[in-house]
Amino acid sequence: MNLEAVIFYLFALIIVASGGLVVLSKNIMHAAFALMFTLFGLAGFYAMLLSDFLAVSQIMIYVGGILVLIIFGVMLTSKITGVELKTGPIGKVNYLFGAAISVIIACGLSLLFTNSKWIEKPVDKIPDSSINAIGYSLLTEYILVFEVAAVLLLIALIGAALIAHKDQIIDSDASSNEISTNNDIKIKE
Amino acid sequence: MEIGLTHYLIVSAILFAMGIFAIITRKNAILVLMGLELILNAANLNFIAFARYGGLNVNGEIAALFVIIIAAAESAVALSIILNIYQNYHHVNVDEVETLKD
Amino acid sequence: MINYLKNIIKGFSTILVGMKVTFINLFRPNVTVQYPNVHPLVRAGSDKMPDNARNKLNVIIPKCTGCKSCEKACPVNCITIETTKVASIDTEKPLMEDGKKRVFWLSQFDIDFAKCCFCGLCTIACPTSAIVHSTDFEYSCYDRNELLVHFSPFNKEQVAEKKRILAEEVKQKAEKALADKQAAEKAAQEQNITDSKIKSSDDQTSANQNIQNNSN
Amino acid sequence: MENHQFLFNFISEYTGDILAGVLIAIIPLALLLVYALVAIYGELKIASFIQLKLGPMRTGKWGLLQPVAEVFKLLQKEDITPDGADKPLFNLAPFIIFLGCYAALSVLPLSSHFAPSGLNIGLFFIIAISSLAVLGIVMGGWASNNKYSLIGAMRSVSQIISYEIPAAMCILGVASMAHSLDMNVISAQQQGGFWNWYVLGGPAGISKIWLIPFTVVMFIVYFVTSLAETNRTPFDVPEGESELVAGYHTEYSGMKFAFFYLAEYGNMFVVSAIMTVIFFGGWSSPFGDFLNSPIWQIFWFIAKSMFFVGLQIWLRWTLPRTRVDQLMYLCWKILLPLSMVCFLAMALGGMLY
Repeated sequence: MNLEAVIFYLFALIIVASGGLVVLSKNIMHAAFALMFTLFGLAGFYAMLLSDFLAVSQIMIYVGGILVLIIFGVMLTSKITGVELKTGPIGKVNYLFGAAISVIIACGLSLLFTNSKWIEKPVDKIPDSSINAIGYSLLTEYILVFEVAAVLLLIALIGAALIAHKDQIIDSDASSNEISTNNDIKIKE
Repeated sequence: MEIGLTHYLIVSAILFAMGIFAIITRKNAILVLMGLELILNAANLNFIAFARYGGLNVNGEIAALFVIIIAAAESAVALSIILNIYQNYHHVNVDEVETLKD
Repeated sequence: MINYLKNIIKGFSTILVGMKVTFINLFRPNVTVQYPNVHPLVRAGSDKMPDNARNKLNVIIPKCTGCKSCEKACPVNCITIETTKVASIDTEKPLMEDGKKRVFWLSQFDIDFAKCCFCGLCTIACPTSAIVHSTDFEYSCYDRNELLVHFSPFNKEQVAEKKRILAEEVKQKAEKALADKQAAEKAAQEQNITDSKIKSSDDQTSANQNIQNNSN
Repeated sequence: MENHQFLFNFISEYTGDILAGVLIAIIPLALLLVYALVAIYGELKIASFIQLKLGPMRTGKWGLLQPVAEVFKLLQKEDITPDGADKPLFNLAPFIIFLGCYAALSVLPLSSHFAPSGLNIGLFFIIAISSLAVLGIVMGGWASNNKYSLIGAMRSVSQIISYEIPAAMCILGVASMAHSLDMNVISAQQQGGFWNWYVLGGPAGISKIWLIPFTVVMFIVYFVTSLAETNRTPFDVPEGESELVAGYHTEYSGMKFAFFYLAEYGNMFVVSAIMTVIFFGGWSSPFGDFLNSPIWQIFWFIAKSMFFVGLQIWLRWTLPRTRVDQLMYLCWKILLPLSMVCFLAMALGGMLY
């Protein structure tokens, strides 16, 4: 039992406990904030696996970006104050079904992982930082993927703005009629 | 006991199973999205564990980086869809959303 | 585009102007007066106070006769007066301001400004205008007891001394009166002997006595 | 029994490591606490001097004990959790915010020989970890069960996320010139007098003179951004007391409020320290080798950072509060294009030199 093991089990405990909270919590807000601890635990794992750049990216993108987005989503889709934020599972049968499937998957994957003979090549020399290597290969070997990812992000940005836009750009007749009648009523009032 | 590849892989398996569980059982679309994030993170953990122990080196890390990028794009689009659903149905329960168009 | 850049430069330069103003203010002497500790040299408007302003009361002791009219007039009983008679054997021969002989020492003249309601009734009641409103309107202090102001010019020892002198005089007077009385009795006895001799002067003496009584 | 044995073995084996870790962790905390006392006092005094007042004078000589008195006041206040609040989140939020500030402090190189954690991607780490404050703010604002808190939190989050982009641009510009994200390395590059500071184009001799306008503009952009990221005036819209009582920490009292307070001042120090490192030479002396020993470097670092904290305080008492739409206009239409232009120039400089 060395220091690394202790830290590993600490992070594993954080990940599993908070992940369980995400999955089982009835309050969506609690689930969202539990997800934060899961992501932090994973960042800790990445740092232990000597990829510090990924660890910090995890914190930056997941915690600072996606999680905030999710929390805003929660706030926008539930009327925030005065309304129950609780949500239940779909049904008891479904609950049992899901539990069974996930237990089977967990056990199966674990068995698979423990029984496989992985080619294990521990890194002999601990690199100073993985950031130089990542930057180099991103702009040489993976330049196409890099550009595609950039375009993907742009498309996602535009698409998200378009989908969530309140006034639909392509109006059907019915909806436009509805809007106009609403306006009329407002004016009359 | 020395911490090796298998330990990380088992944690990732547990995370993956939890994500599946959330996707199957939860009613709220945002919680389903959170389950999806868990699954993506499990995959990421695998990539990085292999990068460290399996000789995947930088390639593993770059794959993980792209997974993170795609997760960001995916969650943005998914949330905008969820917002749209909310505007039409005034709830985001995935089992009650039955029609694609009014 | 040019407007946009102009706008940015204007915004930035105006911020710099504002910062200059505050920076100069940073080194200007401050105007705060730490009030209860340091009194401002010119109290705001203390010399321009209206004549009938009701501020802190002031007692002009040389004018006060010790008649206690103000104590009686005060609706909230904030004035406490105690007087001691001036003994005739006292070496100090105090005079009032107008030159009359003082009858009473003011051994205690306290006004409790915590109670005072500034109605001004005491100033009306005072026959000699000894109690007046001053132009001082500051009362702040750290202890409520500081609001109890003693106007009497004597401290406790002096009051005790004056009382002792008075008591001495009273004693002397009493002795003198006793002696007078004894002398009068003696004289009366002597007179009784001669009473029968002078019967005709009786009416006259009684008339004299009457006059004396009246004059007393 | 076995557990005790294990714990004993573990602790005896790693006593040195654990002790060293704790000691090194305590240094930034002590720095933060002492700094907070100084900054609170400085804020009170500068505020009142600018308004031609005296400021605190009664507690101790010239009111020097005022911040200590405030700490004790906050410590003994009742710790209220409002009815209907989400208790776990409400209690957790101040600590999350404080954690973000404290973790950012851990990578600041105080001197060439001492940084609590010499991370080689320090700048990136600071940008990332400061997003923790966003979550803490949402958590606190939402859990308070108060509409003002919630609106304040939403405003604050939208503001911080928006301003993170120009801030990241500024940091990237300097990183592309320094070819490094290690704060210690960036500081070391700027040694040898103030002429080598990145605000004056970096260590590239006389030929870099065309770069100076861009770097100066970049510095100004970063300074404005840092004001917005720490919710300081003129960008303290989330706390605008005329509209929102006190924003996201309306419902907090006592020790938890003290944590918010501490985190606000700590964040001021962190952004000032980043400014010091990326534009003003970090721990390096402004006069070449003069007074450039490791102990003096700590002095230079803290002096430069405190100068920017003072500048923030000075600006706070100069400008009125902006409107929300002005805030967003400034970020997206002015700071972002400016920072992008400057970033291009600085990237070119990084390629040339």
